[in-house]
Amino acid sequence: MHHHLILRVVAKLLLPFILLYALYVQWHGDYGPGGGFQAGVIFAVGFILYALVYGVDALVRVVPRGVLVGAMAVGLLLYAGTGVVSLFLGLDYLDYSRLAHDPVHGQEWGILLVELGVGIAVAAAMTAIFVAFATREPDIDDEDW
Amino acid sequence: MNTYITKPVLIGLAVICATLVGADFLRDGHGYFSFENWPLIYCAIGFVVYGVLIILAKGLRVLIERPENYYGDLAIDSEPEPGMGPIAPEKSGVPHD
Amino acid sequence: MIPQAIISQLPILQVIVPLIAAPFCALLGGRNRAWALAFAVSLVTFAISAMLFASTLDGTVLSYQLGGWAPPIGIEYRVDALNAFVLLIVSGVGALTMLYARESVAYEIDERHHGLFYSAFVFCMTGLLGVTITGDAFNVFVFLEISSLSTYALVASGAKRDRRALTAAYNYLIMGTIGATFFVIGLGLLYMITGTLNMADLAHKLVEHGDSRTLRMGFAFIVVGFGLKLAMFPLHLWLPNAYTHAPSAVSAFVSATSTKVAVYLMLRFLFTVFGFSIPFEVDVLRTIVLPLALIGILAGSIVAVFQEDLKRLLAYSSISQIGYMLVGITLLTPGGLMASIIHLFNHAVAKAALFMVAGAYVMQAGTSTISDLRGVGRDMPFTTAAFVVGGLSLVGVPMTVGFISKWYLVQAALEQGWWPVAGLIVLSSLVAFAYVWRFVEAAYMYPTPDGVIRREAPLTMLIPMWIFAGSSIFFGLNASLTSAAASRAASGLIAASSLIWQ
Amino acid sequence: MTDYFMPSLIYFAAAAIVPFIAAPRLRATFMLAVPFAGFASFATMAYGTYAFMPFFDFNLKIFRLDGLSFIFGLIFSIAAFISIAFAWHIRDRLEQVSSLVYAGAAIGAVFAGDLITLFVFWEGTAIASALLIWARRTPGAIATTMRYFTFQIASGLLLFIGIVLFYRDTGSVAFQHMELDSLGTWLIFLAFGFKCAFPLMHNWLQDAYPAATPTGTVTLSAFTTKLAIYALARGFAGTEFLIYIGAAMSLFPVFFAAIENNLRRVLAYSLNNQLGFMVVGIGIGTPLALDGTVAHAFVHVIYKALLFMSVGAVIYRTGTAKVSDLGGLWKYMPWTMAFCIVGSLSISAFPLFSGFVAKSLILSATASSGHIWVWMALVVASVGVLEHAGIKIPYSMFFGHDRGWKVKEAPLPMLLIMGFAATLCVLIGVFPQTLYALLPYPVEYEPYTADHVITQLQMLFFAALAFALLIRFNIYPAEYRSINLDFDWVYRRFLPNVLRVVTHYVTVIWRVYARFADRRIERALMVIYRAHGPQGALARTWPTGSMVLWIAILLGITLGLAYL
Repeated sequence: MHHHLILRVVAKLLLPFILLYALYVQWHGDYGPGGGFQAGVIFAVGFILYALVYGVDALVRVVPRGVLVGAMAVGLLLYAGTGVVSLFLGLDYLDYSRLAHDPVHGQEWGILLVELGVGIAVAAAMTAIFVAFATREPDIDDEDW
Repeated sequence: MNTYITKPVLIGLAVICATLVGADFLRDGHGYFSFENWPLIYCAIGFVVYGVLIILAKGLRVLIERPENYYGDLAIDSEPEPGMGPIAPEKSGVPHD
Repeated sequence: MIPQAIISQLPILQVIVPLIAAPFCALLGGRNRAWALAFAVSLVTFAISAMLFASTLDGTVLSYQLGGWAPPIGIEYRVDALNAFVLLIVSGVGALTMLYARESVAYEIDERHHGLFYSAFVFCMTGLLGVTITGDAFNVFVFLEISSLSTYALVASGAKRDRRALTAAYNYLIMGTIGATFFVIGLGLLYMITGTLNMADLAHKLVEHGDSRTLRMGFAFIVVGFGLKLAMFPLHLWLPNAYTHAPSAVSAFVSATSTKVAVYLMLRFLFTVFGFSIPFEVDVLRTIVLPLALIGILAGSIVAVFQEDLKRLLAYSSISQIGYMLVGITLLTPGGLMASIIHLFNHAVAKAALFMVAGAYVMQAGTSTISDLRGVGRDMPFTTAAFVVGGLSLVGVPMTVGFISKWYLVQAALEQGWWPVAGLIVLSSLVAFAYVWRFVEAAYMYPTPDGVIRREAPLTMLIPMWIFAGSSIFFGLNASLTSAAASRAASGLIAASSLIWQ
Repeated sequence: MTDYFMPSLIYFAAAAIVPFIAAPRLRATFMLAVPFAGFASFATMAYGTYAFMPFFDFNLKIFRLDGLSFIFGLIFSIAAFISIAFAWHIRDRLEQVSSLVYAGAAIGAVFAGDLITLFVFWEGTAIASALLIWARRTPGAIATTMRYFTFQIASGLLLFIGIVLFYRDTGSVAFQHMELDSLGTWLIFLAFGFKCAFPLMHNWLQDAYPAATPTGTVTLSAFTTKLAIYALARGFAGTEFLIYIGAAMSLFPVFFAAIENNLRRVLAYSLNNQLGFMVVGIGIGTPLALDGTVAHAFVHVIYKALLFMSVGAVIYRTGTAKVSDLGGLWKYMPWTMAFCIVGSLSISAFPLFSGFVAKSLILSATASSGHIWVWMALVVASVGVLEHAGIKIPYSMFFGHDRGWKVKEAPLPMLLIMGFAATLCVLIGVFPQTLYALLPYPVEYEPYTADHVITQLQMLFFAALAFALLIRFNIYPAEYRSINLDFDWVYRRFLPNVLRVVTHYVTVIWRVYARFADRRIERALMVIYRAHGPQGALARTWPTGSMVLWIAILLGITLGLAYL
């Protein structure tokens, strides 16, 4: 655990900035380039960097698999659910006009929520894919393929 | 050797046939074809056709007769005859010899 | 009884009900909870599609605009007689397979993966329903990917029983992705010409645009892309392994729906979007698709005859059956189209029953190898009887649905004067009889091997199996409902295309 | 469908219920009630077409009741009753269910008002009757089932193609009178011919009837062939060609029957011969001839069932139906003998028995239409009937050589139903006008003229005299275990052998050729040969790369087409 001291320190220093950048991309998606997909990937990159330096086990301690699966599901629900809310408000699916006092604001809120959902789902999915590959036990011999 | 076509049976048949020959005169001749009205034509048909038929069949037998297992031992002819399906019959028969 | 507000939302509910339910399945985890939710959702989905079907049978076209954006810009869901019919097939098969899945999945999948499995299953259903219902060409791609990705996962989950499921899923992934990519490339080319992605709008603008090299390229890419997705003859190579090694419930569901949905897409794009406004489109169908379909019909059947594994046999038979549908399309006549559409339904019903039977064998006998299933007809009489019914339908014996579709197809081929095609169809029925008979012979004519104990499948598997088997007889006897729907759908397609009918 | 309940549905419903009735007696009783219910369902209906069902673009006429279909419905109901009653002791559910389905399908076919309905029931009889043979479950019976089934399915297939072509030619699928003027009608004709056992298509009959269980044979004998007779009478009445087919059919089986060792096969040949009479009647096609055909079918079903039942009872007691094993049973089975003789007298057309009043209709129709040679053939065939069915059957079982059997009389239920059939035979013979009243066309015919009775008796008794003399002088064919070749030799022996020889020589030639030919050609051919096998190229799991290659090739071809 004492190798690569510089790497470990630098990685720890970088992590908050990566996550912060991800959040920037996330929330500025409707003004500048970016949005949920990109933000999610950047967010996941932070976790992956952590795992690369500190080992997958450490990552799994931080975000257990159950949490990842849950986050994926919640993200998707947030995305789809926002549309459903507008159904209950008497509009068509994905029509967010009534989420706030006036339609323009409503649309904005809707998009923000949807993007948040996408961000969470993508971040969780990316991390989950990485974890799945990195922790896979080599349970198949070469001959079996 | 044949126990059933005995002399009395033959004589009985002959008597019936003779009666029918006699009855030939009662016919009123209403056939569709002229030869139907020839005397005793039906007697002749019965007798001759029967004989010829049997002789031809015997001839045919020379050509086409084969042993029972000709089509193999799993063909229907070489199998024992059925009882009554899968339910065993009340076997009361005695095989010959 | 049902508020008008909900009725008007039916098209979107058809897709979002399973879409919302899928993540909940993953969250619920444990076996029965996830299954119960999935089953409940599939029933609701079925009810929705039944309502849609009922309200479009008279020729009404329902249109739903997502987010309140008008069609050429926004996404439009458009339900007409054709896709309502396909929706009904997908959701019906989905609901029954879900019932079937409970025991079968409990046997074939690890308990801890059940949540994810059902989640993927419901996602797959979402994707297929979405592909079918949408009227937006790019939305088709999105849902196509949703259904394909979840299918890859579902196929791979067969790895507990057979490791080869992983390679099968991988191959399927590569091929499926190429197919979808081809579709997107084709779509991109069309977008270049027209600047729109709405199908109705595309159709309109393509006619205005007339012939061009870009259009031809787009057409070629889209046809080959769908050819992959629906397992057209030389592009079918992913199918046998995927169907063989997938878990049984997945085999049943996917075989009955996913290629059917691809056929539907093919129909939709050929007739509604392209509409045969240029002769090249007809040429491609007649000179490339038709011969391949014919080869596929025969080769698929012949290969099936030699298979050792029941699921594999069924998979190859699917390839041949898909050939029938393609032949029906290439006839380009109302009769041929109708034959294709009705076969879509008929084959889904019969194949679902057959794969369910194979799954029941996998569960109760531990194998789907034909030689290991000798004498199974006595041990599992109801299951095997369902196989016989489904098999007869594949052969096309009268009083089964298979007969109905073959009848229409042969009639349509004769109408065009395509005698050899009609002859080939009849001939392939004989080959189909050979492969069905192979299994029936093994199941009934041989004694059970010593020491093998097999019990009849549980009721939750028998019921869906027999619903399919029963409906393949019912609709074989009384084809008025299916043929009415199919002919309505066919005439809708023809009205949309610009072919001039003799 | 709403206004009418089809009789065949009653049979099918009963067939669905029967397997679930556990108590054997109850099951048998239930089955016995089915023919009555079936008959009652149409007995009082007015003639007409009922039970329409939309199917594709056709409006199917499932149920058509007219003079012709009514009497065939009646015959089949009686036959169903007789065969079910004779199978009273049977406990095999497969046999019971298939006999019900068989009877139901046959009745359904008779009432079919259009060709599609006919086809469906036609196939129904094929499947159910094959199961009936299969129910014996010996390897030989199963092999026979396969051959039988092939014939029946071939008939169905021909019918199907025929219907398709016919529909294309005429735009109608109504089952009416047809002319042999197109490929479609010819195929339909051939399909009927298969089931009717036309010469060279007849061997399934002789193959199958000795193979079923004794009770199964009684059922088999009634329906399939008579259904074909009905179909021919409905579709091809007055087709000249049929007259000659019928004459040949009535003539050739008598030679085979005379030397056949298996009594059930003798009866099968006899059935063939009787069908010949009916086919002649259809070919002549005058009202009198058609009436004769129908009447003959009617009485034939009863006396042929009676003969099969008596043979069945003998098998039941002795376990064999071979002439070479039987004889002298009259002491032990007197009632069976009596009923058998009634059947024999009926089939040989003795006055006062049912055959006399029916066959003479056909004969006089033939004579009055001027077909002298056909008429003579039928007369010769009549003598043949007397030979094999009138004399050989009862004589060889109950008299002949005494083989030392000591058996019990047949069980009471069997005797009762045989007695019933025998009574019918006599009643019809004595009161022919009752039968004539049922016929589809009004008939003015009196069988009992002095001329007719005398000539018939002369012919029969002189033939009997000839028989007695032949026995006496040991010219009558001796009985021993053997079989006789028939046309089935062609497909059971000759063609397989030819195939074997051809395969052999092809292999030899191929080997020789391969030695000289380029090896690459050989390899290429092997590739084609193997392509479809389990390890064949088309069945293998392909590496992803080559799959992608295919995609590229296909796309390339498609795009190439774009530049043409």
